Amino acid sequence: MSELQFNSSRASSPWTNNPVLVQLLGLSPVLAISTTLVNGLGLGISTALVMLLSSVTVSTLRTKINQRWRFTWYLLITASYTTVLDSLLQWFYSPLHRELGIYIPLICCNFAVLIRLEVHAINHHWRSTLKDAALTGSGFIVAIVALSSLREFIGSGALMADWQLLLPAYRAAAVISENSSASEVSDFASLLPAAFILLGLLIAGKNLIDNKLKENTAATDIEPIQRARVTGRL
Amino acid sequence: MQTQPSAIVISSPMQHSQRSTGRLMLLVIAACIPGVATATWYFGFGVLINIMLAASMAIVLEACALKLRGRDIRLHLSDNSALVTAVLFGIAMPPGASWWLVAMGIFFAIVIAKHIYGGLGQNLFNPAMCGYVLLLLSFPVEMTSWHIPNDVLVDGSSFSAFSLAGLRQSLMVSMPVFGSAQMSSPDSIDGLAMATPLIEFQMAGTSALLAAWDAGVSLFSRDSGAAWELVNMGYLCGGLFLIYKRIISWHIPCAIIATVTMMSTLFYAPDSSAIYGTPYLHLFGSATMIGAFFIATDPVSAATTVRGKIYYGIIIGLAIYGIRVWGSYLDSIAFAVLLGNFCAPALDYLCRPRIYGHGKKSRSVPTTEVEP
Amino acid sequence: MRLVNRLLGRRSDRAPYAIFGGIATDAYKTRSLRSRLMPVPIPEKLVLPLSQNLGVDAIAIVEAGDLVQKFQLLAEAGEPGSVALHAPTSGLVSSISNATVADEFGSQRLCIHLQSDGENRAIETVPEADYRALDHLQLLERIERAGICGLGGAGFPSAQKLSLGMKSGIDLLIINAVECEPFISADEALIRERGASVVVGAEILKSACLASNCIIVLQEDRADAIEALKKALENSSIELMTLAAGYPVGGEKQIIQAVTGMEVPSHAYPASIGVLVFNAGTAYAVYKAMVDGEPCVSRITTLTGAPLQTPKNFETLIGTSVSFLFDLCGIDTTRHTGTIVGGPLMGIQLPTLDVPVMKTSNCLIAMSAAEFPPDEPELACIRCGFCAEACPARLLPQQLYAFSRAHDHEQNLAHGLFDCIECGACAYVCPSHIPLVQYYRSSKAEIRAQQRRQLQSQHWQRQFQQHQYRIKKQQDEAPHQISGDAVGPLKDDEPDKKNRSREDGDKTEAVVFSRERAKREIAEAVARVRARKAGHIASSRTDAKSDG
Amino acid sequence: MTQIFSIIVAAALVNNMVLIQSLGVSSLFAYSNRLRNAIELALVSFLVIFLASAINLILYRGLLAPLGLEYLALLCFVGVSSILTLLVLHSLEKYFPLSMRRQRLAFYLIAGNSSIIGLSLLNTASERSVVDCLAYSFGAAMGFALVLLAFTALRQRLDGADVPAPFRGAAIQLISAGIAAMCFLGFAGLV
Repeated sequence: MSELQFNSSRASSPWTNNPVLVQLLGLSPVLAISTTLVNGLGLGISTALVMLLSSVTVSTLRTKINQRWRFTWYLLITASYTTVLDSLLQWFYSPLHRELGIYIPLICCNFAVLIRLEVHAINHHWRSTLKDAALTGSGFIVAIVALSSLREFIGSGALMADWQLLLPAYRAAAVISENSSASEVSDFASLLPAAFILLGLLIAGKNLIDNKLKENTAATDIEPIQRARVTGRL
Repeated sequence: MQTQPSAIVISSPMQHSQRSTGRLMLLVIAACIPGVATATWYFGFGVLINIMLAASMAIVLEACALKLRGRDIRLHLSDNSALVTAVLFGIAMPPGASWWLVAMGIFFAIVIAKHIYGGLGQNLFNPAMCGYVLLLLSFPVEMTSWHIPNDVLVDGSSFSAFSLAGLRQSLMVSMPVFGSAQMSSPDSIDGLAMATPLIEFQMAGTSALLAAWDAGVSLFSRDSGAAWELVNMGYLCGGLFLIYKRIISWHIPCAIIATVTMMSTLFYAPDSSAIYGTPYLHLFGSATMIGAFFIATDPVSAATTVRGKIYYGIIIGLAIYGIRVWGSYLDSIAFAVLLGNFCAPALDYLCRPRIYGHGKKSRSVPTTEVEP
Repeated sequence: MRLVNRLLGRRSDRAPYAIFGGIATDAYKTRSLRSRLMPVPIPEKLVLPLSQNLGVDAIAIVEAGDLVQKFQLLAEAGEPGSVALHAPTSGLVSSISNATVADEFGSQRLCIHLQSDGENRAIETVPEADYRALDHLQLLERIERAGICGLGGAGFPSAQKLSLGMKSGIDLLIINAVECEPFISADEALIRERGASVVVGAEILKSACLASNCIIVLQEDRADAIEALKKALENSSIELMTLAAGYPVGGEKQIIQAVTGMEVPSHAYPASIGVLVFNAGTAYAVYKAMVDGEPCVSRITTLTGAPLQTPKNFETLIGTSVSFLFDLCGIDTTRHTGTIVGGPLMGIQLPTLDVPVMKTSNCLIAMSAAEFPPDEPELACIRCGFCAEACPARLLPQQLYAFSRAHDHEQNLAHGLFDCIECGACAYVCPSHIPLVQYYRSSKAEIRAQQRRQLQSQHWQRQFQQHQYRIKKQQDEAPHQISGDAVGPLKDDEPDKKNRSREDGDKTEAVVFSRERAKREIAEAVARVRARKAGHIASSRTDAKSDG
Repeated sequence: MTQIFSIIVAAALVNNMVLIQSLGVSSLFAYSNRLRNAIELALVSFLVIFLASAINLILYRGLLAPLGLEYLALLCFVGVSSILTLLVLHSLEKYFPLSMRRQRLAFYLIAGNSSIIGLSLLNTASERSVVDCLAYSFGAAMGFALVLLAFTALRQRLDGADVPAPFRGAAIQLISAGIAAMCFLGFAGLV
């Protein structure tokens, strides 16, 4: 399955070919950072930005990139953008940067980005690449927003708490509230296992919707994503 | 794709042994009786109420899940596996846990940890322990407060735990629907009432409890050391019964007990802290026995090859001791068993026995040449 | 004591080795052993399948309308795997046509239909004056002529088995009288009453395969037979060994393990480790062939089961119908729910009673609802591992089951599916009543079909390649002929191969059909197809190789 | 010695790369679910993670930090990891027949493994001595490899399970990973 996904150069789309929900790529930051919606948004937007920039770069440089070393090139390109982004965030959004911590530099080896470079950017014109990266990036944002709002809601019963973090640092400092920690309903949702499980349930929900949609549109019997090999009665 | 073999031809063997899964499960439940009875004697009706609550919810949830999955409800309920899950879960829960805690745990156990995997036989993790660990992580406070009716004063008057009033009290604690218990929560936790003596040892140090420990066992004194000791004896008896009946194999419990014994002997330090206590304390002072005989041996999620079982037991034993002594969680069995479950498929794969006719040195050289 | 011996490196010869797994079953044997071995009255009609082991047909040498006498050769062995067939009684060959045979599908096979004339006239038999005077090749030839095959159940032609052993040399001949399956008592009855003949048969077999040792093996709870055999063995070099009761100690591989401690390598014959195993019934047939000069026309068959009023062992003529035998025992049809040929664990259930007894039919069981309750519904596998404990091949049936359900044949092969001997011990102990053996059989069939498809596709690919080659050759030759150029025959192979590397680099597309490119394209297509079709098998191979 | 041991245990179990810190999670799901292949991946990943984070550590402490070039750290780290992956693969290839050698995905999963960069970054940020950091890297790499193996076997078993349709594939694997992460949480405070 995985290799197939990897090789699939299916058109990217936030729903049918979502990098996180369908291809299971770039899970590390998604799982770790999705504790609150604000964090999720922050990371999602940063990742999408890096994806856009590096896709365009790779696609413009595609004739010059050595085939053999292309993966190293991808890594270097994403790492450069990530470094720049990291510094910018540190300057302008330092509270958010502190929240996201190590996961900002880790964008450089996010597979959602790298695989898109490999599958699409390396052999397409930059215009098409731009569209592709935008779609994939939005898919990434959709996934991380969905998961983080779910987790935040279950965990603290609130949404968009600490929204000030999304403001530039000097302004955020002005509005930072005292009682930023909402009452905790359950610790569990903020833990990593909950992230795994909730993401699993999200994907299951998506599959359910997909199946329903497919039933409605056509009676054709194509398996979604996964080869389903067992249809036993037990 | 048809997975059932063609049913037209009745295939050999035509004879079967008279064992059935449903009966095996019932025997497992029966083997729990001595332990549960002792626990009830010491900790009051809360234990039984937990089990009853869990069992009824488990059956309802199991039926719903089967219905949703379009299976034959009666046939699959008859394997009694949901009951076993419920009993183990109920035993693990602190007496006096609120009904919604039980419901939540059982929901996770039956629906998420079992039916989402495809029902009995397919789940990778022990359902009861999944539910329990979920609760432990989500509600650490509630999960470590035990309600013991014996010595509790309600409105200034004390009463016997086994009187009707005691029962009523226990019910009210579990299900506030029946009326609110007039106890504030600190009252419901007394000195004896923590989950395991080891927890106390870890927290309170040695002084008071070791004294109680040395005082010996009495069925009627109802002190916590003796209580846990006898409860564990009960589960040990049940476990030996299961081994005698060949329902579980000896490998897993023996490996666990041996590992725990070895570790506690190795790290035994009489003077430092009670947590480095004697092997006896580690075996009988906590939930080791029920873990070794009833929870880790859940066949579905345990390793199935002989060597795999032994490694599985060793991993669990190490984890039990490690988490109990050095970890910050109070309950080690559940985590250890889940860890064992996590390793089990790999162990099964790596510890395949040598197949007949496959060379004594090389382990299972699979052949690909098949005569047509 | 045995332990001490082992520790000291000594082994008393009579101490068997342990086998893997196994199960304990109720024996149900005494009821059919109460009466003596009985001859069967000659039925009016005999049906003789040309293949007695449901393998390769023998070649009929009589025709419809021929009058035959008892012991007369009816069909001779042809291809390997077939055995000669003789007339069990005198009479008229009414036809040679299809009839239902004793397998679980009720399939039709070519049979000789013999109408008995009731006179039982026999052709003159020539007993060997002294079988000891014959060398082993002569013995082999006579055994082959007598149409003897393994009477234990598999029906492998004995002469072929012996000659297999001849190639590798045999140290040990095992006479298998362990009837580990419940209900069957044919060998025990035979040994109890004709033990001496069995011993003589064993000696003949021993000299026929040039074995240096011979052991007769029995289950230790069969006291009567052991006693009879001890008496018969008094002046013999043949040893006696008793094995603890259990199933399946009587399986070929298991008995070898129990007697010698050695294991038959996977996918090899026992002869490859210098051991041959013959059934006691086979030894008796050999005795009759040598000493009496009678070919194999009858066998001992156990008739048992609760619906039979007088269960017993019969010396049955081959070709007698099952219903005829059941009537002889007095069958209570109201209680009769089905019929098994063979044992209850490895036998097959007959769809109809109107089938003939064959050389391999050692037991016929009339089933009753009390002894064979209807199958309980299959529940989920709880991986209890009872099956793994019972498996004599030390497989992991629970894993094989999961892989079979998932059609994961790569894993099935890696876990030794084809080492399964289908003894049914796993399914017997399964508390969830899963018909495990059935799953394995269908998986094996699937794998074989897959491999056959693969071979076939390879074949067609080759055909296609040749076809392309021919077309190309014609095309190549055509212009030459037209232009009338006096060019010699095209030397296509060598130059093309040399050009290949150049051609690879050369990006200019030649419109001319290049044979080399066609070949390459085909090869690529072939590789793709092969990879797709046999993905499972292929990767399991690599898996297998590197795992070991 | 005891300290080093406890650091290794801490890195492997208590702060497990994958199930506690959520680094390199993609490797769990993206590669083949055959244990045979995963053993190779785990082995190579182990070597690369350990070696790369060790080299990165030395590079950072010895070169970048003294020269005040900390901002180049990320670029260096990714360069080191991809070059090292190639080197390790090539040198292993000499001794073992690796089936994954020719699979791009495996190479990417190793070279682009976020646990390498993550571990390097953690090391640069930590106050530990070089030896302790090395021990930590060793433990972390080991923890990664072990979880990868166990999880692949788990996936292999899930492959045959009769999972309800919507949960098949990714969903059930994630839920399993979640439960596994739950049990790793139990190690909290172990060291």
